[in-house]
Amino acid sequence: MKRMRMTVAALAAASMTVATAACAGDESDVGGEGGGDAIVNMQIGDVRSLVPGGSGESEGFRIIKNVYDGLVYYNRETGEPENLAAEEISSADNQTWTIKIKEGLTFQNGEPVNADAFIRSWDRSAYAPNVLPLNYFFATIEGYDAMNPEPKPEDTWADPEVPEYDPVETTHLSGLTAVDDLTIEVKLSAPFLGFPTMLGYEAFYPIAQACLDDLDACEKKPIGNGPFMFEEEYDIESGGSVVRWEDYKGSMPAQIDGVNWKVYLAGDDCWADFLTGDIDVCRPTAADYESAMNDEDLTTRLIQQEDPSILMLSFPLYDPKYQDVNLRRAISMAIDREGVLNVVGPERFYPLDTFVPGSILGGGQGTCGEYCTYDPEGAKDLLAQAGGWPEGEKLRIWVNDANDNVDIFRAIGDSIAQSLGIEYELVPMEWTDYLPARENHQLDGPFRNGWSPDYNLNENYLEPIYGGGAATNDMGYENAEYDAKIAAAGAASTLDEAVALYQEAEAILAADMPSAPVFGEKFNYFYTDRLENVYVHPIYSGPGGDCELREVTVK
Amino acid sequence: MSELTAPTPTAERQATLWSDAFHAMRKRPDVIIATVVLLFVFAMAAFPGLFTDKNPTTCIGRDAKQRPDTWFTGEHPLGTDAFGCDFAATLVHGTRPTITLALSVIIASALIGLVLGIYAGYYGGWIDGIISRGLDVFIVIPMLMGAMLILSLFRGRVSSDNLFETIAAPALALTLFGWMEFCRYTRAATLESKNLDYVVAARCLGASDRRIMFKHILPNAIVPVTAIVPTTIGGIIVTEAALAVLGIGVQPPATSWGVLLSKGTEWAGGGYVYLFAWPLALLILTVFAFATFGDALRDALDPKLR
Amino acid sequence: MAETVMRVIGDTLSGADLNAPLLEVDDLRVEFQVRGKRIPAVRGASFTLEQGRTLAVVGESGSGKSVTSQAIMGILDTPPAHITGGRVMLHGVDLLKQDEDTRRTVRGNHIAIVFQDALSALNPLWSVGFQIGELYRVHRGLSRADAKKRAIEMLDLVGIPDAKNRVGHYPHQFSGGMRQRVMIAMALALDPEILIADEPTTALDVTVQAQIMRLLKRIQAERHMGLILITHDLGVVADVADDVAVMYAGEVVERAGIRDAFKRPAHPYTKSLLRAIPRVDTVGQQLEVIRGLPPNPASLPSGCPFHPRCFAAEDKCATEVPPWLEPSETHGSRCHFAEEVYADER
Amino acid sequence: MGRYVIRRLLQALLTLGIVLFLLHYLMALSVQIRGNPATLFFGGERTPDAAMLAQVERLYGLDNKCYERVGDPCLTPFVDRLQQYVTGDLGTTLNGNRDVAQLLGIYIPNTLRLFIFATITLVAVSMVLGTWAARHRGSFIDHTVRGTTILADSVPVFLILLSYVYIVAVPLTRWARGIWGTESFMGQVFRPNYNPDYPWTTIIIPGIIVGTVGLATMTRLIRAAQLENLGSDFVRTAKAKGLKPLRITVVHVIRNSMIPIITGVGFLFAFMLSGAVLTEGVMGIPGMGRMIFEAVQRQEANLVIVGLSVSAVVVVFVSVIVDLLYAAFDPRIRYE
Repeated sequence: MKRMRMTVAALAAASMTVATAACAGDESDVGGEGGGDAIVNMQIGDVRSLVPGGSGESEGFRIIKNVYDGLVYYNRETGEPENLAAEEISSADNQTWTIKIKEGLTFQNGEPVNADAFIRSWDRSAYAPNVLPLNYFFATIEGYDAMNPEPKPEDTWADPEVPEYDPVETTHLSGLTAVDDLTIEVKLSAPFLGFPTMLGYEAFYPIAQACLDDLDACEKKPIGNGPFMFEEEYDIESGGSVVRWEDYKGSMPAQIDGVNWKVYLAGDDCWADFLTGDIDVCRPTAADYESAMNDEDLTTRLIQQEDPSILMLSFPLYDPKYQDVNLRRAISMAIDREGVLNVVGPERFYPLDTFVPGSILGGGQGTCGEYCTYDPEGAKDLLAQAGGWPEGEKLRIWVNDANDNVDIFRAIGDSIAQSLGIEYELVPMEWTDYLPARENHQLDGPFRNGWSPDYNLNENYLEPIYGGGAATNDMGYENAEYDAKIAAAGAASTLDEAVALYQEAEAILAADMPSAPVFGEKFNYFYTDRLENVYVHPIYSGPGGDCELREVTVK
Repeated sequence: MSELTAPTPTAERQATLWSDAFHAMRKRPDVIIATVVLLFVFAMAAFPGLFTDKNPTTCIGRDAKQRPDTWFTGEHPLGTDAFGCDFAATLVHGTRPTITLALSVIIASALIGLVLGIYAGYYGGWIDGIISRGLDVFIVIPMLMGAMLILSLFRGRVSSDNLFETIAAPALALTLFGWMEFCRYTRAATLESKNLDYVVAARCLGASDRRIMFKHILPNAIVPVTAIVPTTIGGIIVTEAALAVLGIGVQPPATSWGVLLSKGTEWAGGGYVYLFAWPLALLILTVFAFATFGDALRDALDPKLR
Repeated sequence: MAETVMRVIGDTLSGADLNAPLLEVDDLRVEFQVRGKRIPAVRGASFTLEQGRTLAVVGESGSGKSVTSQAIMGILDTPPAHITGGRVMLHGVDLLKQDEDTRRTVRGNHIAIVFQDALSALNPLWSVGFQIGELYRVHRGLSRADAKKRAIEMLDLVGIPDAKNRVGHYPHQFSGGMRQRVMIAMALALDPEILIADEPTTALDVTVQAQIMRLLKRIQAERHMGLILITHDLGVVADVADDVAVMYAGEVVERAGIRDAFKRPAHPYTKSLLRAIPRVDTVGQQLEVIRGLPPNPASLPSGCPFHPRCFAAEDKCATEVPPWLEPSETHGSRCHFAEEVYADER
Repeated sequence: MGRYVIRRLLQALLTLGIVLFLLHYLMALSVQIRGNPATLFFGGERTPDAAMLAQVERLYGLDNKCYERVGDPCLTPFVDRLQQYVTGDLGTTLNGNRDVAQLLGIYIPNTLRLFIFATITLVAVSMVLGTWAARHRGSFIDHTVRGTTILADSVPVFLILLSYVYIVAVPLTRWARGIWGTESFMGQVFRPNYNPDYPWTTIIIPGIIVGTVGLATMTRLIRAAQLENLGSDFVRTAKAKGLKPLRITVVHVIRNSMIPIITGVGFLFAFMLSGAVLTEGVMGIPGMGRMIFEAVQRQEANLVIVGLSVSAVVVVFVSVIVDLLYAAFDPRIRYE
């Protein structure tokens, strides 16, 4: 089962500009008097699509989640899915789920939000020829394989007339049935108790029929069912603005009159515009952060929260040199995490000593223990036990050169080389070469690895990364006992029981140390003094600066 | 009878031109200061050991970005850089790649420019046509964009401490887009001096084309080319810094002034102005010295202004 | 001719006295500031010019002829040039004392100049008509069309064929002789009283030279103009000038009527110059040459500056500065032995 | 005259043809060396399965075998690309499948605006400095002008920009807004970033800063020309004609130093295009320079080839205009 990491954190590909944006349209005055134009100015990056199922990257989702209402919404504090458009979601055997939709909900163009609206959207994403990024989210639902046939044998691709796929007739997932106008019954191919937690994500949002009829127009001016509505078109190059939808009947209405998004292209940052008051929420770069911290007024308007994304130094277990666990532990202990933080900016990360971060349900067990503390002497002993480092050979650290990854891993490399007294060499690669090389096990040294949550459950950090044969298991880690524990947890009857079992699996993992947790990310957003009730959602927030647009108010 | 060596009035006329230029230059105070600065920088590039005994690659994260309590003395005379390496050491060791890059680019582009310029100017006809079109093609693509194109082919370069590998790619890119200026000046000088009497005389006395080109025309063509060499070197150093900021020039952790500057700009805003100020001062001082030297050289060599 | 002169003179030069000589240059001194040192270029030049007469100023290059003419016109750049003494009297009014505006009105209206190389002296980017018309537009405030009409008239006056069509042409489209005529047309546009011709024909070949000199004489006669002809070519001086002033090392060493100067020169330098002119009847003989080179103005020899090259030099020439002696009332010379040279005894 | 222009245009076409081929060859090399850009189409955060990849490759004409062999100039794709461009379809981008012609419509005006301000600043400032320095040749002013212009050229333009953005822009904007309010011209002109709603105002300062690129060359050209003219015989004649100094300067001196200005602008134009890349990067202006830079990184072949060809056409166009201006200004120059 393929999983995809939501690109919330900085591991986005070079092609995906994780940028920040400022507002477009007329900015309200710095003072921001209340009344008619309580407009919030936000930054935004490169949006790929505004129709549910077509985006799959953080910037597009930030707009979609405010213009649409999904079945559930993840509570800001607990992260639990709470019903939004859904009345009730229930299942007896974790395999067949019934979803009831609330009465009287409509789209902004008047169409009803009913079972068909959701089924139409899910069918569109699951249909292979549409080539949509979130297509595989529906792999768990019966009938998915019929809509996504295996490609024809490789050799037939050479001649251009013969298509790579057989034409796909079935356009509807067999597992989906509309029991009545407001109820959907979903049959999964295998029991999965985490299914309701997935329903809050973009893939499962409804689409209006008018939108499907004219997709291009819908891309520019989406027809949603959320509290904000597009009046003019959204321009991918410079941004766009939305206004409050007056007759929104959902349970999470907007408190402000509208939002302006301004696009910041790759590498730009919104900090300068934040200081002049043209942007209301912005995340400073490392240097700007330090100067911002000495400004008392600014520090009163700082939101600092742990971001569930994590950064790891993974080891190529398929490489003979890295079989001995002591070598891996020695390298982990040789990393002076505080020292590296001092280099890359102390406020951006926090040293991580566990495989599942604390902000995730069931995480924060500190399973890495003493092997994640800086102890040069201990590291040298472990290295000796593991047979020492071959003379003259350099420790090659592989890293993709997006954002400032090279700087971070250079600092890590310095720290390891200093502590163990060995030489190291950075191998920067472009994302489109790095990803395949990593997945095809072609790396001959520790490499950068990161993960962001798809949903709020510690399983999401264990099975996809370390599960036997999992697509994103790039370390080549195989442990039957570990896989068995994961499977048992999957079949547990209650959530708490499952969480406990997953924690036992994490303990097994820690003993093998296939990768060394290095940092958990922290985000620091500053907001202008005209805003109040500024909250940041722990799981879904744009890296450049974001806040819950449904809760924020203007003084 | 071996061909008579045509009288070469150019030789001693040439000598006087250079000696006059040298005399004129020596007397100017700004040229003296510029020369001192250049010697200082070349010394730093050639013998970094003289200036600092620390190794720029020993970097301790814990004491990163520490300003020295007293400048120019103590364990880290200029403090530590963003990675905790000794800033003075990185600054000194960063000089060699930059200067070697600049010199190798200037020599390569001057040679290409001279040879092509002379051939184009001397032979004319279709050879001149081809070379001129070549000139147009390279002039029409702006230097930085052309360099980007070439350098994007070398992405994912393994950063290494061997000097040649760090500067090979940027040097190639800058040379490919740097020779045109030299070629244009040489071609103009060749066209001008081709029909001068002494050259015609040499041809009448049966001197071979190659001999005429490199014995008679070259000394004339050298004059305008030398006049623009110093300012062009300054330009190359500035472009190297631009490439580094765009992240396509010298790849860190190898250091060069450009890399130091691009790292410095990141931290300048955060109050660590010294990380940005020192490499900037060094760069401006050197480029300024080259420009002043170049200006004086141009005035000295330009017969009209003498 | 006269009343226009009075009217124009009256409003530009108050106190102009018609009876005073047209132009009287008295002990004019000009020095050049070069890298800190003051070098004398003109060390007391004195001569007068009457209306309708031609004064030739003769001397080797570097003798200060051109600097004198430019000092009179007031177009020397200060720095580096500095007028340190003497008077330039136009109708009894010292031009050196006038303010720049008056000097500027005098230029063009009263005194005009023609330079040697017309190609570089005319702005290559403007048509001939424009450059001549400019005078009318600036000094007389004429409209563009009238200025063009007057320019065409001037071009006809100086003998340029098909003036109507050629007025729009550019300097490089004219031959050497024609360009010189354009220069003359420009100089005479505002009907000046004095025309200074600074080596007008040196750049031309002999036949064209004769045409230009004949043109100058004809116009001078018609307009009863004072003409100062600056040249180093004694042949041209002989058949054109009324009086002659010989300059050497920045000062006038001899002044006389043309015939008197040629027959009985009163200064050894003038005599050597005359002997150096090759004549048909001296075929086959060794040409006479003045030994040595003109002195470097920065380090002039003591006493009489010509003494190192003078065939009649005595000891005192090297020590005493010769006084200004006048063998006859129209003939003066700055030489200790002026009378002997005048009487051809030396 | 007409024949000369035709000859120049033919030469220009030939040059552009070579440029187009060179760009195509470089992009082909880039695909051969750096591997297939088609993965960009999928947003690149996971490797798409081989079949989908093959489909996208055919869509972008990348499936030709020549892309496997390094150094193969891929002539057939080049011909296809030319045919495509000739029919006016400039192709689409890999990332986001956006139409290149539409993107150019956004990017070109921004860069043009930048250039207008840059050229005005360059010519104005260098004209004043050049004339002033020439007027006081050899004096203290002459040396300071020379020194400052060389200094201006020694400082890389992006450092001036960065210091402007980090140090000057923010307090200046706040001060200006305090007095004139946010929406006013003053409130916008000092903004540290480009704002699409004020395309002209927020591009003035970057334009002026780009204008300082090549200031030393331009000032030296003008100073040399002015010196030559001031000392020339026709200026002496002009003085002798009793013209006012101002008229002499304007009519005779400046008119004659127009030639080096034109040469300077023609020469510096391609130079300024390079400056634009960094300026647009730092100031966040979505212009040609920045677009081409990102396209090169992302191997967007269509964007790079069309972008650089457009800038090539502009540079060629400028050089032909420069030659024609020569003839217009100087009657001695005649082209047959």
